[in-house]
Amino acid sequence: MAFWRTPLDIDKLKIPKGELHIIKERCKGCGFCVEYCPKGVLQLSDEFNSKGYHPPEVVKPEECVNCDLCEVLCPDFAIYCVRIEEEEEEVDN
Amino acid sequence: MAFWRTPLDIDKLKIPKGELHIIKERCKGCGFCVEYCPKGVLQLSDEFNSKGYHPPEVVKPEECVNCDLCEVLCPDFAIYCVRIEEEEEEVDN
Amino acid sequence: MAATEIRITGLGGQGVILCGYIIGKAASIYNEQHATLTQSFGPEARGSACSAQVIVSDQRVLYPYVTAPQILVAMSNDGYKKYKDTLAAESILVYEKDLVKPEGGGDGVRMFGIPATRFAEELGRKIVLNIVMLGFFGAVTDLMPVEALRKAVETSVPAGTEELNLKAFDEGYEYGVKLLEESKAST
Amino acid sequence: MAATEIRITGLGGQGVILCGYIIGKAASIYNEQHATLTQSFGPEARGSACSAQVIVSDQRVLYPYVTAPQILVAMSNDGYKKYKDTLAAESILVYEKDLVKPEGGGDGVRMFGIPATRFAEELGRKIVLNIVMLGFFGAVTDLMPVEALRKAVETSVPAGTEELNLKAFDEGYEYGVKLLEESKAST
Amino acid sequence: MSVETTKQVSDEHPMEHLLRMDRIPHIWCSTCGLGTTVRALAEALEQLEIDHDKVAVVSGIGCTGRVAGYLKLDSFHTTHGRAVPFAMGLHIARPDMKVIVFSGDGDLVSIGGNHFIHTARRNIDITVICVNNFIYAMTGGQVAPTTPIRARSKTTPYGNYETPFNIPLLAASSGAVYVARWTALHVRRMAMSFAEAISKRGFSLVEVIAPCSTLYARLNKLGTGLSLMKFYHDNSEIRHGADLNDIAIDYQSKIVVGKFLDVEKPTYLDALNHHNAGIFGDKYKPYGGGNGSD
Amino acid sequence: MSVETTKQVSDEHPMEHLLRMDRIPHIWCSTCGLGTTVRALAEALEQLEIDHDKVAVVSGIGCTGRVAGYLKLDSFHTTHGRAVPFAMGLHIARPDMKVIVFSGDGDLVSIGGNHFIHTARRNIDITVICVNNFIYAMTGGQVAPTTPIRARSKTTPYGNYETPFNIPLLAASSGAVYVARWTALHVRRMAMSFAEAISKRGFSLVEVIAPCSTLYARLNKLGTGLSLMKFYHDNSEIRHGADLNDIAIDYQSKIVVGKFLDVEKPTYLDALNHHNAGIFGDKYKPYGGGNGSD
Amino acid sequence: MKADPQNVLTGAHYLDGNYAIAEGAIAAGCKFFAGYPITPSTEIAERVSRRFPLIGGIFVQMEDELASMAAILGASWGGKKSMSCTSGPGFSLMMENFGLGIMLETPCVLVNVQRGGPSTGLPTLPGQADMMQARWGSHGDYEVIALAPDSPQEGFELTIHAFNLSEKYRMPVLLMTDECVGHMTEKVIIPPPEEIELIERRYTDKKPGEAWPYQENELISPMLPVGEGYKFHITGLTHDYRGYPVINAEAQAENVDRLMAKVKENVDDLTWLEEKDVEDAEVVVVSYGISSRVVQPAIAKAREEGIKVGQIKMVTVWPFPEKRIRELAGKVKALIMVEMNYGQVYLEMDRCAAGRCETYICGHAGGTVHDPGSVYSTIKDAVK
Amino acid sequence: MKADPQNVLTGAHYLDGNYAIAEGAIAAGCKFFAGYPITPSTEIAERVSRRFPLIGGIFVQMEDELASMAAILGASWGGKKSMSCTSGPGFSLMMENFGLGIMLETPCVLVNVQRGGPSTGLPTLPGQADMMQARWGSHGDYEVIALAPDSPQEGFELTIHAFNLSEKYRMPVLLMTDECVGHMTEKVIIPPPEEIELIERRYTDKKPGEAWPYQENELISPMLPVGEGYKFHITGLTHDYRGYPVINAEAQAENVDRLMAKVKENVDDLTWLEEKDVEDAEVVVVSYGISSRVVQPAIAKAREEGIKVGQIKMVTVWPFPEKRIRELAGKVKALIMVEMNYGQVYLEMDRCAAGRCETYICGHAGGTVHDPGSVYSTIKDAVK
Ligand SMILES: Cc1ncc(C[n+]2csc(CCOP(=O)(O)OP(=O)(O)O)c2C)c(N)n1
Ligand SMILES: Cc1ncc(C[n+]2csc(CCOP(=O)(O)OP(=O)(O)O)c2C)c(N)n1
Ligand code: SF4
Ligand code: SF4
Ligand code: SF4
Ligand code: SF4
Ligand code: SF4
Ligand code: SF4
Ligand SMILES: [Mg+2]
Ligand SMILES: [Mg+2]
Repeated sequence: MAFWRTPLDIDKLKIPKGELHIIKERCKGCGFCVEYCPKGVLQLSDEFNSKGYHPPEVVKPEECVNCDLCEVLCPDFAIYCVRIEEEEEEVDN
Repeated sequence: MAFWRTPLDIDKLKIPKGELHIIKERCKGCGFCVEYCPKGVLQLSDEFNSKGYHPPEVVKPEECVNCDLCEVLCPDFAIYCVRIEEEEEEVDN
Repeated sequence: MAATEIRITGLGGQGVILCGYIIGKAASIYNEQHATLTQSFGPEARGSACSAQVIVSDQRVLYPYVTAPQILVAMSNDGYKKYKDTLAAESILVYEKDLVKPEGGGDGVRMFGIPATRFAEELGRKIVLNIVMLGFFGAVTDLMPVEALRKAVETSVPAGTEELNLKAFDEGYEYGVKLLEESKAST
Repeated sequence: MAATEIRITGLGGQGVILCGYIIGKAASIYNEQHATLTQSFGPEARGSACSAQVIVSDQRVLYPYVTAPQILVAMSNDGYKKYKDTLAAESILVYEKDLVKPEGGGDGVRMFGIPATRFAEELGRKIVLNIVMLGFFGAVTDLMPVEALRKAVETSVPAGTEELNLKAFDEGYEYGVKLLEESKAST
Repeated sequence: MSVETTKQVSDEHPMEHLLRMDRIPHIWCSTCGLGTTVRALAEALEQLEIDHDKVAVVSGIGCTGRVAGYLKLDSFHTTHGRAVPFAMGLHIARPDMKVIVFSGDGDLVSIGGNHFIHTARRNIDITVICVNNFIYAMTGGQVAPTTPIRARSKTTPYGNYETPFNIPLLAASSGAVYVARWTALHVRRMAMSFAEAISKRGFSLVEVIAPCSTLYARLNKLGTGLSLMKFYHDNSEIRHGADLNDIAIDYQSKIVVGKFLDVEKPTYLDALNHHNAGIFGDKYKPYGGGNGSD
Repeated sequence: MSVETTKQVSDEHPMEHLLRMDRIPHIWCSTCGLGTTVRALAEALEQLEIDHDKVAVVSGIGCTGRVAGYLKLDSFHTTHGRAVPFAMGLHIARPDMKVIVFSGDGDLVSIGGNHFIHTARRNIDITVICVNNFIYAMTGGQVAPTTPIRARSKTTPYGNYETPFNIPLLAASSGAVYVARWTALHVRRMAMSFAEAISKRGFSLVEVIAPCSTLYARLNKLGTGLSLMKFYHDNSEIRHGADLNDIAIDYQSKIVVGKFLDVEKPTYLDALNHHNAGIFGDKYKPYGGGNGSD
Repeated sequence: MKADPQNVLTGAHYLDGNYAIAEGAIAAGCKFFAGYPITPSTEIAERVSRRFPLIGGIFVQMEDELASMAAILGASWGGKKSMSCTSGPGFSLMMENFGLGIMLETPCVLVNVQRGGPSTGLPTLPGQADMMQARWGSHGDYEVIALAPDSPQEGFELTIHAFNLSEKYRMPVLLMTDECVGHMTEKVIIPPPEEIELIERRYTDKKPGEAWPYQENELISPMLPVGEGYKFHITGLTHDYRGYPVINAEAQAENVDRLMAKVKENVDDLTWLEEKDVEDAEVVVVSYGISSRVVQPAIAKAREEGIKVGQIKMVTVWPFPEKRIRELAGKVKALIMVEMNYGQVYLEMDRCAAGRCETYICGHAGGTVHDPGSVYSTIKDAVK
Repeated sequence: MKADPQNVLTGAHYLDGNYAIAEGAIAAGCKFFAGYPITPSTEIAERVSRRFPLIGGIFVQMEDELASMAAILGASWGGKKSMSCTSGPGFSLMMENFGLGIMLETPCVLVNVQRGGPSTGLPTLPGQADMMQARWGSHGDYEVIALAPDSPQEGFELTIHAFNLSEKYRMPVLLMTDECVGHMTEKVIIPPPEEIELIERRYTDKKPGEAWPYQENELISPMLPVGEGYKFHITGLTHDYRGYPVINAEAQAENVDRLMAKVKENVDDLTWLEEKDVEDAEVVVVSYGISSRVVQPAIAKAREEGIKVGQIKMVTVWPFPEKRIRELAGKVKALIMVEMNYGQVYLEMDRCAAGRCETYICGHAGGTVHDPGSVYSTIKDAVK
């Protein structure tokens, strides 16, 4: 099966998609992720966490390109993005 | 009499002459004065001072141009040169 | 009167320390009492929970720390939770109604809530929340003449903001007076 | 034998300290005695007068400083003058004949001079002056077997200069032996 | 609301293996830039494919100084200003390890200034990350030797009038071989610089301009840390190899960032080994530290 | 022999009024360059026509540090490395006075390095004269942060392998407004630089390369101080305005001397007064120190 | 001399201890403050930096504590009353130049707002464990003067007293307070300037050429002003009356003897104790600073129970009031030292008790003031 | 463990105290020396710098003493036996990071070759006036171990002992000597390596993830090695067994109690006294270092005259041998402390005597060792 794997350069052409994980209790509501998401995927929610901050919420999940910028900017290790490889799986099958 | 003083610019043309004063007991025989006297006026003597150093002696008194270099180089404040104004005095008379 | 121990608790930025400062100043400068203010410092206080403690007394305060407050002023739920169990019997809880959810009043704790944030927002400056609380505190605790507190507010807030703050104080105070009357009426 | 106190004095650069070091080493390492060497440090010693003190004893030396030397080795007149009055009665003065001018020998001080600088210059290295003095010292003081001193010279001078230094030592030593014989002959 | 694609439970953040999770959440304020800087270092450590067992981090005292307490590495929280010489001792004892100093601006170039210039001079093979927030944050917001002229602090209540240091220039003039500067917003480039600096043999410095929201921003009425991030966005200019004399930072004006210096020079230990080998020849066994068990 | 024109009695040397004659002869070795440097400062003070009552000299510890003890000025022999901050306190208390720091290389840029860079950064209006003899002389000849590579010292018995500081570069990078370097042989130019530096408003540095005969010369078998003077004669190159990056000093090779930097910048007190006047307007009385009686 | 009205914020204020100390310094005429921030002392510097510009003072935040200490010495010689403040770690760094201040006989004031130690310890919580360091922290033999305020009010007053003593004895004086006092806010009454008595610097009345920095046979010489032609020399080396270095044992004895005698011969003048109920006491509680407050409820309780407890509050901790303690030791059953450390000043008390009474240390590691209960139970132990 | 033959210059040598200390360090396996020159200690560094290159050690001359102390801590955590040396002024500068060493529980050795103080004092002449600074020079409460050699031979031996104690107790150990011993040259016998017993570093036998820098309920924990995946954290802040900061009074008590207990509970192990003629003594002369030598002629003289004088030489000065002194105080007429200062360790002796015998201080300002005559006359005074 490995034989039939799609070559990597073709894989690269695909627009990656991301699945966001927000660890709300850790978030301090700084808004860095919201401000700098190139795709406007996030916004601060109205919700309070127990420290009194508004964690972000995902408003345009389908837009997320798994660029990880929200993750690397987050000073509180409170958000990260996992790549969803749907299409690649299809090819592999 | 002041009236008849030689103008200063003329005075300047004269080659100044210096009278050397060596404070032997202070000298540490470094030889700076001897080495850098532009006119070779000085040499280290054979004499010892009480600290065991050879202070300089004046070997060509008439050559001294009162440039003060020996004085300014001496690290022990042991030599200085005073200008002798013989010729000016003559004019004044 | 014996010493009264007061703890004010809330979040950084709510003006918790200033609140304690004004109470202490009112008592000691404008009411001829003694008042010692202490506060929790520390990096752990960085932006999160913070608290101020005041001991008001007719004699010199010797032991400076609050151990079992007769009055707890709570501007955050976290702070309330952290300290509610230190409340002495027969004590008073003064709290911000929208931020703090008191859990029943065992041991005869008298509880007075005020939506101070809303009052403050209505005054156009959320930052005067603490002064609203203070006016309310003045009314419901009756620790000292209200004029002492007002004076202390006036001389402690940034120059130029006196009027706004006094207004905030008065609103809190009036709300407190009304509440007291109502509760008297209802008992 | 009771402790013998020795002071070596001279100018910086004459090898005064090494001289003391060799005497101490000879006594303690090669002659099974105890020897404590101390020296005057200090900015005041910068390039000018300096001195080394050795106490040689069959017992452990307890008090480390020399107070009344039985032997003074003088390589400069300044040093001689500074210390001559500390010489104990019946003591020995060992001096460089061309540099030091001893002023009479009151109190039965025995005096032995050597033109060590000249010897050293003849050996081609003025720097071995101190070792010439040391050989001479060995002869005229008879403090310990000359072999101990020779051994100490050999192991203390810079590698490669052993031969020269031993030669210097021997010349001084022989001069001393001769002088002693002469003086014995003359008394 | 998009609950479908978002697991909001507390599962594992990809950097958790590099963090002391038993100490998270950290003490840093909301919108403080420090966490982002730490995240970038974690990123760099991931990129480098080095054994994390062989990386140590040393901090002095300050908000930044707390970094050592959050990174899951051999980590040392020392005294104010002395992280650099402590790190130097550690490096010399274990030259096989990567030693990283994480220091605040005050820690590094105020009280620690002497060690900074001397360790750069010796070209000791450590990496120094300086988080410059223009202020002494931990102690409550006093002026730092980096505070721009006119900025306020608790000890310059009417505005600062002392010229601040140009840290990259100071490092380079003292002998550093790698010097870069980024803002907290340049998180990817920062991580890349960290990786380069860690790989670099010799004394490397990366200055990170980062927001202190609670003190610097507040005392200067500049908004929150997010406002400062936006300011960096609008006002920083990448200029690799910039003349170090031209990159001083004025109050709320342009911030030149980039990699300014990357030169080769023998490290302290290289110089020592080279020199001693020349003197002692075969008798000399080059010093390489060993694993510390000797 | 010329007894006629030479009074050999101990009459008065023209600089005696500037010296503590009750402490002369000084402790410095024969052929040490320090005395010449002091002489040059005396020369400068004469040239300047300033009131010598209003000049103070501050030293740390070292052979050079002893300078304060020989100049007949208000003079302070402080602790090792701390002459600069002591001088800064003195200057701020008495801005009407000229405060001169006379420090050895170790004193100034090793233990005192932090104060040096910070005081330059603040552009405190003092003059610093650094006698660089490439060694720690007073303590008996250990390596200094100025010792050239390969030179021997008591703690680099096989030769030095640490890169030394380029002191003029360090001063300039830190903020000094006047920077010059001379050797002890350039006695007249040195005096002129001293005079300029003392007149200059702001932090000025003059580095003087001077022979330490007893330790540096001896440990390196370079002869006496006179031999070093001859070496300076043959190997120094006057290059005013030289690029500061090009003037590092290698072992027994060319020494670039000259006036390297002379720029205008507000001094610390000027900046303070200017700033405060801007803030407080007429209420502010410019700080000028007074005579210390307040 | 009286305080300068310009400097004095006469009136009743609600201030924390650190601010009160700053006001004390300003009232005392301090015009130069060099410092380096450190919790829990920083508010002193902050207040000074805010207050100085309009009253002609200069605040400099130095690069470190070493520089701070050196700068205040330089400024003092320049004629300014000068000061710094710090806490444990910075205090350690200042010790070398504190010694220089002692050696040069330089008036100035150094405040240590003590926190928990050792090392970085507890930056935000109180301690009193730098007391022996205050006495012995610099190398060599010397004596110190150290005062300990128990409140913001005393912070204000003792700072003025510290400046006065520093001028009178021509030496640095230590104000040893702690985080609790430093960060505690209380009423501080600042009197009118004419009620604030200041000791001004004593300058020589001799002419240049006749005056030396340490006049022969004078215990405390007047200072020489800079810039007035005295052209004096001073050094941290052992020196003679001229200020010239002399490196031998005799000069050392003369120099150091005198430095120590300045304090030792004036212990009576320097001692400041506040005694309460000591006359009939069976047990006396000795303490200083904040500890001397928190012992009072415990003492009161014991007294109520009929235990004869007295109290001594040491306002001056160093020099130690040896005479009084020796005297008391012969009269009482026990002396109890209460301090926020493991027994530091206690050691001196115990020594002076010389076995003539029992001694107790009621101490702990710091981080909080004493719980009155622990003091009470030590009292109970002592009378058992 | 035995010493490494490569390091040991077995044989009889004629060495000064400083060189002997350097040889002791090398024999003990010291491989990292960071220092800053200062008279009269510099020869230690000079010898080390000459000896290290061929035996795999590294000598660094640091920019100052602050850096030196910090660097030896870092190197120690890196696994090297490390050391520095200094004298008074540098000792003052090292005190902050000495405290860090105590707090982090870092083995290393610090030598102070004492000169006359305070301040720059007498750089080239001896003193013993940094003894109380050794005990109390850093801020906060802590205990120290300090040894005092009386000769080059002991300089060699006690340096090894100091390294051993530093490993055993996991803390910095002080070797307090003085200019006289440092600059005095005598025979030093260096034994063969197999006769030199070394205590090596104890590392944890636990696996990463299970081990903490300060194991719970252990007085002295084995260290964690760097670079082995333990990924431990240590801090100068008050901390728990994990090495994590905890800022409250309880953590403080636990942390500092333990630091002090390491020494306090092992005073018997640490005490090293050499007693002579004490059993029948009426008067005992107590001293340490060079002073314990120069008292001997005076004691001998007094003994000859029939005065029953004994001697105690304190090889370990800190912790103070409280038990033994208390015991003796009950038996003798007087205790005399002889030290080159105005009475520092004397204060502890006097305290422990607790009035049960008389105590005398025979001290002076330093600059020279005691004249035996002064000791003799103190003995005479004491038996009067
Ligand atoms: C010797 C010493 N002096 C002062 C302090 C107090 N102190 C702690 S952190 C700090 C400065 C922090 O500033 P910076 O290094 O810029 O770090 P930041 O908090 O801004 O990240 C100071 C002065 C200390 N801990 N030790
Ligand atoms: C705190 C401290 N550390 C070390 C010393 C010892 N010490 C005195 S002078 C000196 C260095 C002298 O070198 P430098 O400053 O170059 O002056 P030089 O003697 O060469 O003129 C040192 C290390 C000291 N006095 N104080
Ligand atoms: S991964 Fe990128 S696109 Fe997706 S939410 Fe984060 S920042 Fe936006
Ligand atoms: S960046 Fe992190 S802390 Fe900030 S809002 Fe987003 S999730 Fe919260
Ligand atoms: S004054 Fe000039 S010419 Fe005359 S002796 Fe001196 S150096 Fe020579
Ligand atoms: S320069 Fe001065 S010290 Fe040197 S030889 Fe000439 S007179 Fe003597
Ligand atoms: S005070 Fe400033 S630097 Fe410190 S954690 Fe808060 S925002 Fe960050
Ligand atoms: S040791 Fe060197 S610097 Fe010191 S006085 Fe002698 S020659 Fe000059
Ligand atoms: Mg900062
Ligand atoms: Mg030098």
